[in-house]
Amino acid sequence: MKLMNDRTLLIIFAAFVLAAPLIFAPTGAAYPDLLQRFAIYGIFAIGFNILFGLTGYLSFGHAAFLGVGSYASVWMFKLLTMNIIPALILAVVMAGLFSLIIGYVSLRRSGIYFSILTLAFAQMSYNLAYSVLTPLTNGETGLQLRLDDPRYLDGASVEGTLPSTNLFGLEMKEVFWNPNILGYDLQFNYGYYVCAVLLIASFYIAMRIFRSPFGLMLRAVKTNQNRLRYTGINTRPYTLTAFVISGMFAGLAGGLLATMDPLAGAERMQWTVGGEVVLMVVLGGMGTLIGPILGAVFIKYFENIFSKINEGVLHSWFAIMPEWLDNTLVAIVSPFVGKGWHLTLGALFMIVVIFLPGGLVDGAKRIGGWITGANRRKAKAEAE
Amino acid sequence: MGILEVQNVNKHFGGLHALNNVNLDVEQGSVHALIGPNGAGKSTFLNCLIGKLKPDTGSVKFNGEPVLGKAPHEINQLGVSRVFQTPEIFGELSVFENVMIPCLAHRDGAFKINAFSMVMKDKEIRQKAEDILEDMGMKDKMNLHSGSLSRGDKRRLEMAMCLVQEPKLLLLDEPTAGMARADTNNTIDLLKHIGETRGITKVIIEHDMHVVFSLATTISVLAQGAIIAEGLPEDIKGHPKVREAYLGEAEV
Amino acid sequence: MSKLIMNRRGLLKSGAAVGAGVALPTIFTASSAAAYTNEPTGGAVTLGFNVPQTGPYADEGADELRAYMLAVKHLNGEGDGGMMNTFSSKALQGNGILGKKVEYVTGDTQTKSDAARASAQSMIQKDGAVMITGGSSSGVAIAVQGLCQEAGIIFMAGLTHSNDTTGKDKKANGFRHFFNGYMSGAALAPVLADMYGTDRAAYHLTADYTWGWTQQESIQAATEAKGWSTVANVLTPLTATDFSSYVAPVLNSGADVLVLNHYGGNMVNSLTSAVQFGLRDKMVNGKNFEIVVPLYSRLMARGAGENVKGIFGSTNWHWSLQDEGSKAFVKSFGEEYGFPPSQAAHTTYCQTLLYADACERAGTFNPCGVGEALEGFDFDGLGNGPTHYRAEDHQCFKDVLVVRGKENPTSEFDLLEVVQVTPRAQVEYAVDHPMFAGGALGACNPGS
Amino acid sequence: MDAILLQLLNGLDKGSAYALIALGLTLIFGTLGVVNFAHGALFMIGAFIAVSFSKLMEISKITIDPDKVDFLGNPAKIKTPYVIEWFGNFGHWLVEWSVPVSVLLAIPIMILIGIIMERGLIKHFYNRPHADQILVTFGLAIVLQETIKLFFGANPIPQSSPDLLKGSVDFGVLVGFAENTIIYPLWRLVYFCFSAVLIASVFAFLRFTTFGMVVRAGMEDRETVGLLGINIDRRFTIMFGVAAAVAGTAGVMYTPINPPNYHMGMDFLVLSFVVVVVGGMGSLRGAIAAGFLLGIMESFASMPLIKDAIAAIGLPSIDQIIIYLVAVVVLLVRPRGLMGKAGVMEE
Repeated sequence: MKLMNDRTLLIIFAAFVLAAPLIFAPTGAAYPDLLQRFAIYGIFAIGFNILFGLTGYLSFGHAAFLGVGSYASVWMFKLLTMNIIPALILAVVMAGLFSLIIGYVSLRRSGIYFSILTLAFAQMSYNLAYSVLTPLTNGETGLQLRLDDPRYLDGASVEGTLPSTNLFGLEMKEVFWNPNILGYDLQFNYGYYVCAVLLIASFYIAMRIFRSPFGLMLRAVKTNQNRLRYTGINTRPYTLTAFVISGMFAGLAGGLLATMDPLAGAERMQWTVGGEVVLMVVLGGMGTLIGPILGAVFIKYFENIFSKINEGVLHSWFAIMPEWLDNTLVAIVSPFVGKGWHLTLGALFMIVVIFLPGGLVDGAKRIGGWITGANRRKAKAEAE
Repeated sequence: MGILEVQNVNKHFGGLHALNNVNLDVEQGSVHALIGPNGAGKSTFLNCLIGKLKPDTGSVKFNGEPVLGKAPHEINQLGVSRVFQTPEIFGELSVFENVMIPCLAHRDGAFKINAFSMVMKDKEIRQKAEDILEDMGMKDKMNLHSGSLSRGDKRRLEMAMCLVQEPKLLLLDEPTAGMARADTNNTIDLLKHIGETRGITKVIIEHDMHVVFSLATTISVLAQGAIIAEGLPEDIKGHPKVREAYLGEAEV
Repeated sequence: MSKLIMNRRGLLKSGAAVGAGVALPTIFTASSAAAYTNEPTGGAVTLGFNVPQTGPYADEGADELRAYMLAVKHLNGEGDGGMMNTFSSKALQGNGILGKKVEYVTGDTQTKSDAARASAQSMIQKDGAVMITGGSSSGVAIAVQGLCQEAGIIFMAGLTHSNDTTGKDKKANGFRHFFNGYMSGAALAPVLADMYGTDRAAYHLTADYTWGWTQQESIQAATEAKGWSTVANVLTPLTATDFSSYVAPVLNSGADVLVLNHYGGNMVNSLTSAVQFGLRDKMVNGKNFEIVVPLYSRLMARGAGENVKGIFGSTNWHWSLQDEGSKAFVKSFGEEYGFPPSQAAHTTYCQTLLYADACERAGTFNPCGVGEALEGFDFDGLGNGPTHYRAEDHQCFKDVLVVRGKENPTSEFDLLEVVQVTPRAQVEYAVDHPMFAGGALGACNPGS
Repeated sequence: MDAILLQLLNGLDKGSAYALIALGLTLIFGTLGVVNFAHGALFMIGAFIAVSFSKLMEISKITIDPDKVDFLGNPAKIKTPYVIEWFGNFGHWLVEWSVPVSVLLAIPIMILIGIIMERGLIKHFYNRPHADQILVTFGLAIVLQETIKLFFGANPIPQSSPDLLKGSVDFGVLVGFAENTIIYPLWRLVYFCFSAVLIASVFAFLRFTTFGMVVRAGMEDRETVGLLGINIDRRFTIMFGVAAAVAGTAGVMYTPINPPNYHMGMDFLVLSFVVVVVGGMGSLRGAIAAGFLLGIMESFASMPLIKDAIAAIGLPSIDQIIIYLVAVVVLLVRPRGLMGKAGVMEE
C-alpha cells in the first residue's frame, strides 16, 4: 500500500527542494524571488492543511495571520536589527497570539458559521490595516523600511542606502553562486536557502503531526466529532491547537515574505489571499503531506509566469508558422494567458475539483495506478 | 450504594413533561435494562446521563460523584462509555485507528498535545488495540476502512471502542435496533461474552424483549416519562402496569 | 494590424525561446562582474512594463501597455516617431537606446503591492530588466519604487497621484512625471473660486486611505485659501460600493459644494449616487449646489456616463490639447489603435521617452548616471509645455489642466473639455512643503 | 430625527438589495443543500444582460458627416441606432426604457442559465462535501466574471434609468419636515418597491402554489417527499432557475444605481454570505430579516454623528467593519443565526 516510508519521502523531498534552482530552470521559474515564493507559500499551505486537511475546519481568515507575521517582522527590521532571526520569531509569536484570540472565538462555531466568522475577522483586519491603523501599518502603501528607522541593535548603516535583511551577515538577496549549467543561467541565493531549510523543517513537523496521536485526534475531529466527545476527548482544545499551529505557520510565511522583501502590505490580509491558500491546498490534495506544496507551486507559477505571456511572446512562439496561422493561434490563446490568467486558473481549478477531488496528488496516484495496472495487465497477457 | 444513582430527575420540553421524577439505582456489576414504549423518554433519559441534555431538576451521581452539568468528555473520563443506536464510528479512519483513539483517550486524558510521538510506534497502545480486536474477532479486519464495514461489524467495532477504555459503566442505546435476528443473536452473545470476561456494569435501553430477557438482571419500565415498575425480569414479565403500557405489543 | 504584428515579431525574434521555456530567456549576466544591476551586454536592452492587467484598473493598465508598445516602436525607429519629433531633446536617434534595440517584458500588478513587487522582481531577476515602469495606483507605485531602490533599478512611475510618491516615500531611483494631489488643489482652487464664488461651504467625502487623505488635505488647504469653508470631511470605507448613505445627508448639512476625493470605481459610484440624489438640481444658501471631482480620469469618467456633465476636476493631460507634442502623440496613437490615448497612456509614453533620452545623454544605463541626467532636466514638446524634473524630489513640474465634463459630447471619447491650463508657476511648491515632508531621497543605488 | 429617518430609508433600500441576493442564495441552499458561491456571478450576469440589451439597442447605422471631423481630423461618423431608424418613437422609447425592458428579457435567460448550471454542474455535487461545493462554485464564479471581463472590459459601464424615473423626490416635505431634509432618488425607490414585490411573490409562490408546497416540504425533508413519488429533483432544478432569475433581475434593476462592472458579483458575494449566515442557513425569513438588519446597521454606522461618537470611545471608522462586527456578535449570541435550524451546515 505505502509507496515509501517517511524517511525516504523526507530525503527525496529535501533533495528536491535544495536542488530547486536547477530543477526549475527549464520552466522559467528558477529565479530567486519566485523560488522563495514557492517555498513560502508552501509553508503557508502546509500549515493551513494541518487545520483544514486534518480537522476539516475551513477557515477563510488565515490571510490575517500572514499579514500579522509580515507587519511584525518589518517592525523588527525597523526597530531592532536587520538580522532575520528576531523578525521571524516575533512573526510566529504574534501570529500565534492573534490566531489564539480569533480561533478561540471562531471555534465556538463549526461548519459554514466558522468559515464566515474567520472571514469576518480577516476582512475586519484588512479594512482596519488599510485605513485606521495606518500609523502601525502604513495603510495603502504598505509598511516599508525607511532611512530614518532607528534599528537599535545595528550600528549605523551606509548613508543614504537601506541595509539588507541578513542572517548573521549573509545577505538574503545575495546570489552566492551563479553558474551556467546546460545553457541555463542559474542563481543560487541565500534567501532561497533560508526559505528552503524552513520549508523542509515545516514539512518534517507536518509529517510528525500527521503521524502523531495528536494528528490522529484531529483526523477524528473531521470524521466524527460527536463520537470523539463521547470517547472522552475534549475536542475544543485540539481544534484550537490546530488553529494556532496553522496560524503560526502562516505567521512564519508572512515573516519570511517580509524577510525576503521587506514590505508588508494590507492586501496580504484580504480574504481573497485566505481563499488562495484554500485553492492551493485543494488543488494539491487536502490532507496529504505533499499536496499543499504542489498546489502552492502551481498557483504561484501561474500567477507569475502565465501572467507574463503577452501577445509578443505568443508571436515569438508561433513565429515558425505561416502568418495567418500564427495570428489565429495567438487570437485563440491570448485570452487565456497574460491578462487572462485568472480565467485559466479558474477553469483549471474547476476541472480539478470536478474530476480529481483528491487534487493533483490524487491525479498522480491515478496515473501511477493506471501505469502499474497497465503493466500488470500486460504481464498477465504475456503469461497467458 | 449503586454505581449510578439518579434522583428525582425532571425534564420539560415546552409543555411536554418528558421525564417525571425519575429515580434509578444501578447496582455495581448488574445489567440494568430500561424498557418502555416509543416516546416514553428513554433516549431523553440517556442523554441526561451522558451530558448531552441537562435536566431541569434532580441529581445524577456516578460512583457518588455528581455528573450533571459536566461535558460529555468529562463524564466519559469518569468511566462511562456509550454505544449509540446507529453505530457512531470514525468512518474515514481504519478499524485499527478507530480503536486506538479510545485507547489514547483512556491513557492520556481529555487533551494532550502529543504531536511528536509516532502513534504507530506506541507499543502499549498498539498492543491494547490489537488485543481488543482479537477479543472481538475483528483482527483480520483491522486495516480496513471502517466506513466500508457491514452494520454488524460497525456495531462490533463501536463496542470494541467502548470496551478498550475499560469503562465502569457501559450505556447501550438499542444495540440491536434494525438488526436481523441472526445479528441480534450474535450481539447478545457478544454482550454475554463481555459480561463474562469483564464484568462491566451495563445499562441497556432496548425495544426487543428477546434481548432484554436474555441479558438483563434488573429491569425498569419507563412510560410517559415516569418509572412505572422496577424489578427482576420474572417480576416485570407479569406486571399489570407494564402490560397496560405495552398494550398491543404482542411480544410481552 | 498585420504590419504591426510583423514588427513586433521581428522585434522579439532575437530573444525568442521556443519549446519548454514559457517566457523569454534571461539575458542575465553574472552579477558579480557587472557594474550595476542587469547591465545590458548584448545588442538589446530590456524594459519592464508592470501594469494592472487584472482587477478593477485593468482597462487603464491596457491603455498604459498600448502606450509602452508604441514608445518602444518609436524608440526602435519604427512608426512615425510620435512625440520624439516634438521633444526638445534631440538625443534619441530612433536606433534603440545607446544603439541597443529596445525589448520589453510585461507583468500584472493586480493593483496589489505584493503582486506588483513579485512581478517587478521577476522582471529584474529573470528577465534582466534595467528599468521598471507602470502602475495605476499610489500604493503600488510606492511599493515598486521601494523595490527598485533596493535592487538598483530605475523606476519611472506611471499613474500615481499621491503626494507621498515624491513626498515622504520618495526614492533616489524613482521618478514621477504625473502630477499630484497638491497640484490638483492648487490648480483647481482658483478656477473654482472664479466659477462658484469665494464664500462656498464644502462637504468632503474622502476615501479612507493614504491617497484620499493627502488629496483631501490638499484640496481643503487650497480652497480655504480662496475663502471657502469646510463643513465636514467624512471618510468612506475603501470597500464601499454604495455611497448613498454618505451622500444622503449632504444636502441638509449646510454645504453647497460636494468634493468627492475618490478615484476609480469609488469615484464612479459616489458621483453616480450624488447625481441621483439630485444634488445638482438644488439650491442651497441661495446658490446652485455643485459637485467637484479633484482627480479625473477619462477612462473612469466613461463609467459615470452622463453624470460627469458640468463637473470640474483636474487632469494631467487630455487628448484635445492642441500643442504640437499632443497632436503628434494623438495622431500616432490614434492611427495605431483607433481611439485617442488616455492620460495614463500619455504619462507612461512620456516616461519611457524621458528614460531613454536620459540614457542617451548620460551615455550609460547605470541608474546613477541616468538619475543624474534626469535630475534638474528641462524639456518641452511632450504635451505639457515647458517641464522641469526637480532634482530634490524627482517630481515633474508642468502645467496642470482643469477640466469639466462636457455638456454635449460628440463622441464616446469626448467627455471632458479643458477649461483652463493652470500655469506651472501656480502649482509649484517648496521641497520642504509640510505635505511632502518626512522622507529622504537617499543615495542612488546602482545595485551589484 | 430627520437624519435618522433618512438613514432608515436608506438602510431599507440597501437592505432590499442584500435581501434579494440572500433570498436566492437561501432558496438554493434550502432546496438543494448546495452552497453556491457563484450566486454573486448570477447577479452580475443579470446586470450585464441589461448592458448587452442597451448595447444591442445602440447598434447604429453609420453615416459620414462631411462637415464635422473626429479627433484625427478624418470626417466624423454619425451614428443612428437602427431601432430608432426603424421604429421611430417606439425605438426612442426602447432605448430610454432599456433597463426595465431588460428585466423581461432577463427572466427567461436567467432561468435557462440557472437550469443549465444545475443540470450541468451542481447536480454532480449534491453528495460531495460542502467544501467541494464552495470550491467548485467559487471556480465557476471566477470563470464567469473573467469571461464577462473579456467581452466588456474592466471599467464600469453606465446604464441610465428612464427620464421619467430620474431625479429625486423630497419625502420630508410630504411628511412635514423642512425642504431638502429627506430627499431620495426615484430609481432607488423603484428598486425598493421592485424588491419588495419580488420577495413577496417568491413567498407567495412557495406558500400558495402546489409546486411551492412540494418544494417547501422538500426543504424540510427531502427523502419523505421523494417517497411520495413526486419528482422532487426536477422541481429543485426549476427552483434553481427561479433563484437565478431572482438574482438576475435584481442585477438588471441595480444597474442604474451603480454602473455595473465585472467584479460586482464578488463584491456582493461576501456580503450576501454574511447576510445568509446571520439570518441562519436555510431560513428564507432569516435571510430577509438579516438583509434589512445589516442594511440599516450599515446606514446608521455611516452617519457622521455616530461615526464620531464611536470614534470617541476608541473605535474609529466603525462603518468599515460594522457588517462583520454584527455578524460576529450575532453568531456568538445566536449560534445558528437569527432564524437558523439546528444541524444545518454544522458538520
